[in-house]
Amino acid sequence: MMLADYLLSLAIWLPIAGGVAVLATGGDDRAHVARPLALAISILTFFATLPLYTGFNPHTATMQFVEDAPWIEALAIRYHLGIDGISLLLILLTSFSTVLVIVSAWIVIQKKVAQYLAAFLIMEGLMIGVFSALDAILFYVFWEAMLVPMFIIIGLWGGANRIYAAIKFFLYTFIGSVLMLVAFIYLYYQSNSFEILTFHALKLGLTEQVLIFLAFLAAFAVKVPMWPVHTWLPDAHVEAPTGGSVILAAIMLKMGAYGFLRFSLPITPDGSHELAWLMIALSLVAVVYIGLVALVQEDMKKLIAYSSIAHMGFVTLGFFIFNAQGIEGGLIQMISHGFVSGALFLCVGVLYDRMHSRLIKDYGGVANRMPVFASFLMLFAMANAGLPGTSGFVGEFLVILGSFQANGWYAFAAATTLIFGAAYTLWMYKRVIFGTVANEHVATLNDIDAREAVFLTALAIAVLVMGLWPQPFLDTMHTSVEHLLKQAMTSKL
Amino acid sequence: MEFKQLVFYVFSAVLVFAAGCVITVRNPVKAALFLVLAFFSAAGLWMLLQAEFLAIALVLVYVGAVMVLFLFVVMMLDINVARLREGFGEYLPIGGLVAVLLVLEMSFILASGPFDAANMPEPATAAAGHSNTRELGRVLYTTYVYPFEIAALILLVAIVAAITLTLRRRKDTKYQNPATQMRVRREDRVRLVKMPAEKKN
Amino acid sequence: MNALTRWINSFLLIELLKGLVLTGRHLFARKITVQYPEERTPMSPRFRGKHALRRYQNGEERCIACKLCEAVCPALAITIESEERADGTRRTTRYDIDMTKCIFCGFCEEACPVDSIVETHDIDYHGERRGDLYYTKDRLLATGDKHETQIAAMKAADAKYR
Amino acid sequence: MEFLLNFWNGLPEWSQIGIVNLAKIVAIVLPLMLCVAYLTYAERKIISYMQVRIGPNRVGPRGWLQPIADAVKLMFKEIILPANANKFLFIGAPILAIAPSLVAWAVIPFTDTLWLTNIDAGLLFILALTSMGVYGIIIAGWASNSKYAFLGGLRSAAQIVAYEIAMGFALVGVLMAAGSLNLREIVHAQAGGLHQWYWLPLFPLFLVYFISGVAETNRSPFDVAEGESEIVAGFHVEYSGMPFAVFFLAEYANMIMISALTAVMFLGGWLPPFEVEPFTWVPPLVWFLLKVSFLLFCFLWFRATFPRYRYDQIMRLGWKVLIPVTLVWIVVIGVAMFLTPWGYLFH
Amino acid sequence: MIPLEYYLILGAILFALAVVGIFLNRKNLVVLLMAIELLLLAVNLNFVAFSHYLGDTAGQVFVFFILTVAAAESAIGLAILVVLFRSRQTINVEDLSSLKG
Amino acid sequence: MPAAPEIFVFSMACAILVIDLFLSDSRRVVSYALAQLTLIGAAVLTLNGFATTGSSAFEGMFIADPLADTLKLAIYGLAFFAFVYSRGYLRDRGMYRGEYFVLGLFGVVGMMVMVSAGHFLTLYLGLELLSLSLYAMVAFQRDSAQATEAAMKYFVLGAIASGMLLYGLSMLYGATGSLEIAAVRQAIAGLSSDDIILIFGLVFVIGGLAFKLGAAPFHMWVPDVYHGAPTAVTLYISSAPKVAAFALVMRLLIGGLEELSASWQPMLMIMAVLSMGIGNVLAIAQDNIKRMLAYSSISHMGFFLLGILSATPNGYGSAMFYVLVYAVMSLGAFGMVVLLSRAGFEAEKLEDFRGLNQRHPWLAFLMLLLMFSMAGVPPTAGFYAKLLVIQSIVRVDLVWLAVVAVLFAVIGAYYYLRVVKFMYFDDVRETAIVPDGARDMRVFLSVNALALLAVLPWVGTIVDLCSRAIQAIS
Repeated sequence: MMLADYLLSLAIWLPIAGGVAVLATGGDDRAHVARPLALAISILTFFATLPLYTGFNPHTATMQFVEDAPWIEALAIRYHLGIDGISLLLILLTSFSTVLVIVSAWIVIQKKVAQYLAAFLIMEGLMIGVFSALDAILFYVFWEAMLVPMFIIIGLWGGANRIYAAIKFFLYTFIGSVLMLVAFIYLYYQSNSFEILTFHALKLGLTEQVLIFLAFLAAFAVKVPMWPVHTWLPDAHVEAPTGGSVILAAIMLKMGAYGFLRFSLPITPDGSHELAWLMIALSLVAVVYIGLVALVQEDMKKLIAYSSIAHMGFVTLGFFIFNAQGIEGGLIQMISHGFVSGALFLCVGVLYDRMHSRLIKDYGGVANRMPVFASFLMLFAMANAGLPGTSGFVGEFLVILGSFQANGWYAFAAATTLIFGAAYTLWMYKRVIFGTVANEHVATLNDIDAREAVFLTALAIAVLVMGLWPQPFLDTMHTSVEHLLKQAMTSKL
Repeated sequence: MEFKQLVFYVFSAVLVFAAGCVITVRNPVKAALFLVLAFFSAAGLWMLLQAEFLAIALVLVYVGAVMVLFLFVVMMLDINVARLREGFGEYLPIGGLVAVLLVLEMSFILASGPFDAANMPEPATAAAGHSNTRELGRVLYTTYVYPFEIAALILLVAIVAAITLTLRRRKDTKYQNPATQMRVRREDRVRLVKMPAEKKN
Repeated sequence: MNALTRWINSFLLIELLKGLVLTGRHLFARKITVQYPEERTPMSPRFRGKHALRRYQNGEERCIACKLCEAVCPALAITIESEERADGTRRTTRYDIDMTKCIFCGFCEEACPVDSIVETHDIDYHGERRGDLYYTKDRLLATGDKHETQIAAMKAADAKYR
Repeated sequence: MEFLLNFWNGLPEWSQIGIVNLAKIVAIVLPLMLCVAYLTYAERKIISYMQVRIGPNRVGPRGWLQPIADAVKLMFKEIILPANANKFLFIGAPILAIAPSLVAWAVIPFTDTLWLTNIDAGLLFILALTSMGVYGIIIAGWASNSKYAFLGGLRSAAQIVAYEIAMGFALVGVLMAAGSLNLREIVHAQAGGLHQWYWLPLFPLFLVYFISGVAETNRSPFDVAEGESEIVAGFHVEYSGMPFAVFFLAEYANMIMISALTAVMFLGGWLPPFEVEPFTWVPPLVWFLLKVSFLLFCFLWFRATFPRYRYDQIMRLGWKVLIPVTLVWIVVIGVAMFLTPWGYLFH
Repeated sequence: MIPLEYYLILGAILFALAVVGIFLNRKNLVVLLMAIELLLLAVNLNFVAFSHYLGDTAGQVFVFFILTVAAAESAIGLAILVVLFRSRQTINVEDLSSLKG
Repeated sequence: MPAAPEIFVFSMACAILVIDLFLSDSRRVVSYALAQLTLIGAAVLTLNGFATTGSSAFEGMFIADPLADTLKLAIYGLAFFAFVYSRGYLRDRGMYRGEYFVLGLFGVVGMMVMVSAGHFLTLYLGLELLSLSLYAMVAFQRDSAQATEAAMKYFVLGAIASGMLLYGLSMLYGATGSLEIAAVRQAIAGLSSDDIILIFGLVFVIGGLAFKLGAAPFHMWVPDVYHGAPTAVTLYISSAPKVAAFALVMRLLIGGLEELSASWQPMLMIMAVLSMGIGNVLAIAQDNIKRMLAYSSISHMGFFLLGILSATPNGYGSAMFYVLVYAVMSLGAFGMVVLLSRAGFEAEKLEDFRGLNQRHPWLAFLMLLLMFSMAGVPPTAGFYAKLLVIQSIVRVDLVWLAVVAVLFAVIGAYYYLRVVKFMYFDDVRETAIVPDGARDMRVFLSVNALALLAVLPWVGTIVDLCSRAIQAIS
């Protein structure tokens, strides 16, 4: 019995147990205990996930680090975990982001500290669970359970309109996922199993596939989010505290996309093809229309939120053009977006902590007061716009490449995002950072401190590494993506 | 017409009439009395069905106990009769209609054949020595002993419930306790004091 | 022990039985009923029955309207009015006793200086209308006349105790 | 004669049944009414004797016509309907009061051969009917629209309901001992002489039954329903003339019925006390009547002896003494029946 | 000969009357309780009739128990009624409206 | 010995009734302790004689099978918790009398009888024993106009329901000639399944059952009773009796009338959809948490019926699991209401939960768990319950019903979220009082709520238990 056999469980349950421990430290008078404890746990978890990468065999598409135990035998539900190249990266992203979030919350959050930190730790465990579950119900449990801490995070530490945002967030995602549940149950009756891998191999008729695909779509589209069910996201992002936004943008959105890869494509390949036009159309709408919407945002967070939607449109577009570049590009885009949008939200958080405003017009000339910060933000803005050399470029490029193979018009439409992305990101950057000092509040700004420097640096390194040397990432996922593509292209009829 | 049929029709008519009066009559005391009448006619019908024991038990339990309780409550609660039935008439036609429809529907189903004289003939009158009471008593204490005990339990619950709900000891009222009063002896109440006629210094 | 015996006694209904025995014995006792109209119980000379006004032997009424009886009557049953007669004597013009008020205390009789108002032994009287029990002077005098012998005997019998 | 017979045979069956039964009923009710009348006379006589008086002796020889005189007087008195009384119920109440006490006679066996009906559940029938006596009283009290009558009615209703339970339990004892609900069979089960009558083995039940009977009929010392000193005359305070007379009749008819039942159930009905020569010469009906008379005498004796109970004392006696006593004794009988082969006491 | 149907229809009439009585009666709770007794009477009539025609005592036994339970039930019902009257001074069905939402 | 636990509970209840007479108010805890000991003792007895196969006693009146014993154990547990929760509440309101526990125990006996019933008669008697105890308990706070009104409504509607049920049973008796459930089942198998009299009786039976379950359209009493009754009683009513109601359905509908499933399935379907719809939609409009939970109970009964109407053993097992989970959740939720109430203050408005997280984060967390479990959010037990019933109807190809059910579940989530919102996102209001004391209750409440989460690894075991219990009957 090796610890290595239980790495995934460890990665899931360590933060959850740690979260409970943090919760148990009690009120805000004990915050000085809660913070280091939470940090320690998050770092431990991060280290616990590292062996997943080092021990991962990138040359096989089978699941690795598998754990399998009976759970609810009456329904053949199992405690079945395992990862492939796709989920591995997302897990790493999760454990990495959580550390940053906890660091970012160090002094910003002064109210109900333990609950805040615990919520994120529990979230972390659940998210890792989502990415590693190989049993549909287990997946669903983690998937839905995540709503609870997120709901609390938005509702408790959010902004003025937080309650509306929290409930909207919850109900949107909940509605979507229950339909997915029905689909799972239906699949269960076709296969007498809740194993995702069994689902993959299951023969299904076209109508069934289409219906199941739609049910999945309801869940994943909300989560991604795709136009037109994206409306919860700007609200949630704007109202959520910085850490919440980071996690939402960096990871939760990815879960929807992950769902497409894990469920929609392999389980209902024919349904996916049948409805690919819809998916592509929706993705392009997200890319173009939302890009335009982002242009007119007054609120930095909202702007980043809309940009997230647009970027995720890229991801889904990549998935539904059915070629390796597209999918890999989408995946890279996901990871990259995890870093970039997380970083941007953190930057906004940095400003917000000082100014308590997120409106672009309240800023101006920040570079004068915060030169270091300005350079970090510059890097992230570039990455968001997809400038070569940053992580953003790799993914977008691959997707455009892939879509070009499928249809030139797709590529053309997708490429507009490069323009729009550059436009709104840089315009925002210009208005916030450059120019003369806009008002006396800005004049009193201090540059980032060591703590902020730590997490911004970490992200900056990640963005650059990914942008300059994406090969390790691509290597890790390549076999899995190939396998996935094979599944997606094999008709089940 | 056979004697039994005559009895059946008479009792049925009275039963329906009384039941109708129970729900329409203005005065609750009268309603209770009509209900008593209904029970009596039902008891008569049960006699026809050779359920003597139940017929008498119906009278005993309902007429003798339950309805007395009802009357008691009706009388104790000082109810304004006039107010009780105002606006009653307006619902009466629709209620009557519903009743008629309900009866027609139910009768239609019940009279659809499975229970007509051909399918279910009336069994022969019981032999002379047969006692309905004895028969019931026998099964009650053998086959049905378990339900019998539960029924006893139900009655106990009813007693406990009724007493807890309605018995209230007022704090400011003085109570006499007949038991202690009767235990009193002369020594408790009368004290013979011997004292000298005049005080000596 | 005491409590136990008491308990036993009460359950054996001892006290009730004692009561029953008592009444049972009386069932067979000699009855003491007096068959009233036919039989009468003896009366004390001081018995106070229906009122009467007496006369002297010469037929003159005794009452001199001194109003002592009226004054003493606790029930205010007596009403007297008087005036001087032609012969200068004072006599009552009205002497009423409301028998519905009278309590038969006998004070009037005691108070009378001339033994005029007395209470006879007559108890067999009644009235069928309300007015029948309002005794006027005439009726009182008539009663006195009717029972004079009895009154005299009574007075005589009682005289030695006065 | 012939004509009458033909006429009779010409009648339909159901009317024949009806007429025969009607005749039987009349044959029972008429003498009963007479008995009631003379019971009132007996009551006055006996109580006066116990009070060392003579009692009524003016109407007729030794006062024998007194009940008739009373009856005539009541019949010709005016019937007064109180204002706002519920007329229908006001008049109906006395009838409701007397009906059960008359109907109950249907199942009472006077002798082994003399009875109106012989139903298996006779004991239950009796219980059912006695429990209905309360209706007359409670309705009279309510319909009079008078608070005294109302209070009296409620009082006596509560009292009757309470004592009925003890009564029922006492009858359960009889039922257990006799193994039948049929009154004739109950009497048969007591055959064998004085010591076999149920008053002896079921002595506590006998007492309880009789005491409850006294209470059920609202007789002294349980006559708080009439309680002259507190509530004037109770439920029938507003009654006069014939309706009052009917209440009166009902009370006395009830007394007779309770006595008859006690005689049947505890004193061996028509059986002679010793089943040897001189006693068996006496006709059974006479024995029955003797026993009933004795019990009736007890009713009167009680009235002459005991002062009236206070209301709470009555309720206490019923609930806290009589019912537990019956329960205990039923258990005792049950145990005895279970452990011993009935033996001497019970065959 | 009276066919079983007749008894059943009689039961149905009683049942219907009771149901209508319950819904018609908006004023007096006591009458409502009485209608419930009628309802049970209808049921009992059915059981007794079936029991007789089926030649099976079980139905009668059931009736026996229904009677018992109904007696207990009305005792509790009336107790609640009394308690209710004490606290509200009314037994008008329409006045029972403090619980709404 | 058959029925030993029943006899034990009954005897102890009588004993407590007598002992309580001699206790002064300050020593009332003895009655409470005895009641709890009774439940524990009964549990021991039941475990001791746990039936592994079905057998009957008392001429088929009493059935001992795994279903009965399992449900009995659940009933003991629920009643135990209900008693723990109610003690402080009763004491604060002058209702701390032995009769409460005695009636509670009698109710338990009633449920046990129902659960073990093998004959319409015992079923009915058990039902009435339970109902009568409940009527009395609702009216227990006798000087409260609300409580007595609730009791009256409960009583009247309950009595009508019994009447309907009985009318239906009489028809079944007429059609089959028997009252014993097993015999009825056989007789029905011999008749044609569209026998008009059977269907006629069935309609009434279903109506009566729906009343007792509190399923729409016969749900009218539920909100009023839950709202009006003292909370201590509400929590009792809403927990163990639901388990008993499940047994009622199992014994009557499944045990006796399963052959008619083609007829009752559509009826239950309508009831289920209506219940979920009415329950969830009307719950949104409530500002009283007791009322809200009442409507939620209606909707939960709708979900519960989903399991039944699938007419498969799998569905029955799911329904059993659902009802057990529901009982635990409802117990906890009302327990929270009780815990937050003080003498003279009922924490029954949603407003009263405002800012609970600031005042008492732990309690808020427990309530959060309970609410999310009721909403069916994983990983709480409520989710598995919903999952099971939904899978059971999908299995019989009623996917549309499953979709309807999950949509209503989402609507339902809204009002549960509202509670969480009040607790976590809103500020404390001054009137709200920080709870103190009642340590035992807090511990038990924590156990209760955490069980919904801690059950996670053993869900499979419990589901197995349920399906094994069901096997005996079908």
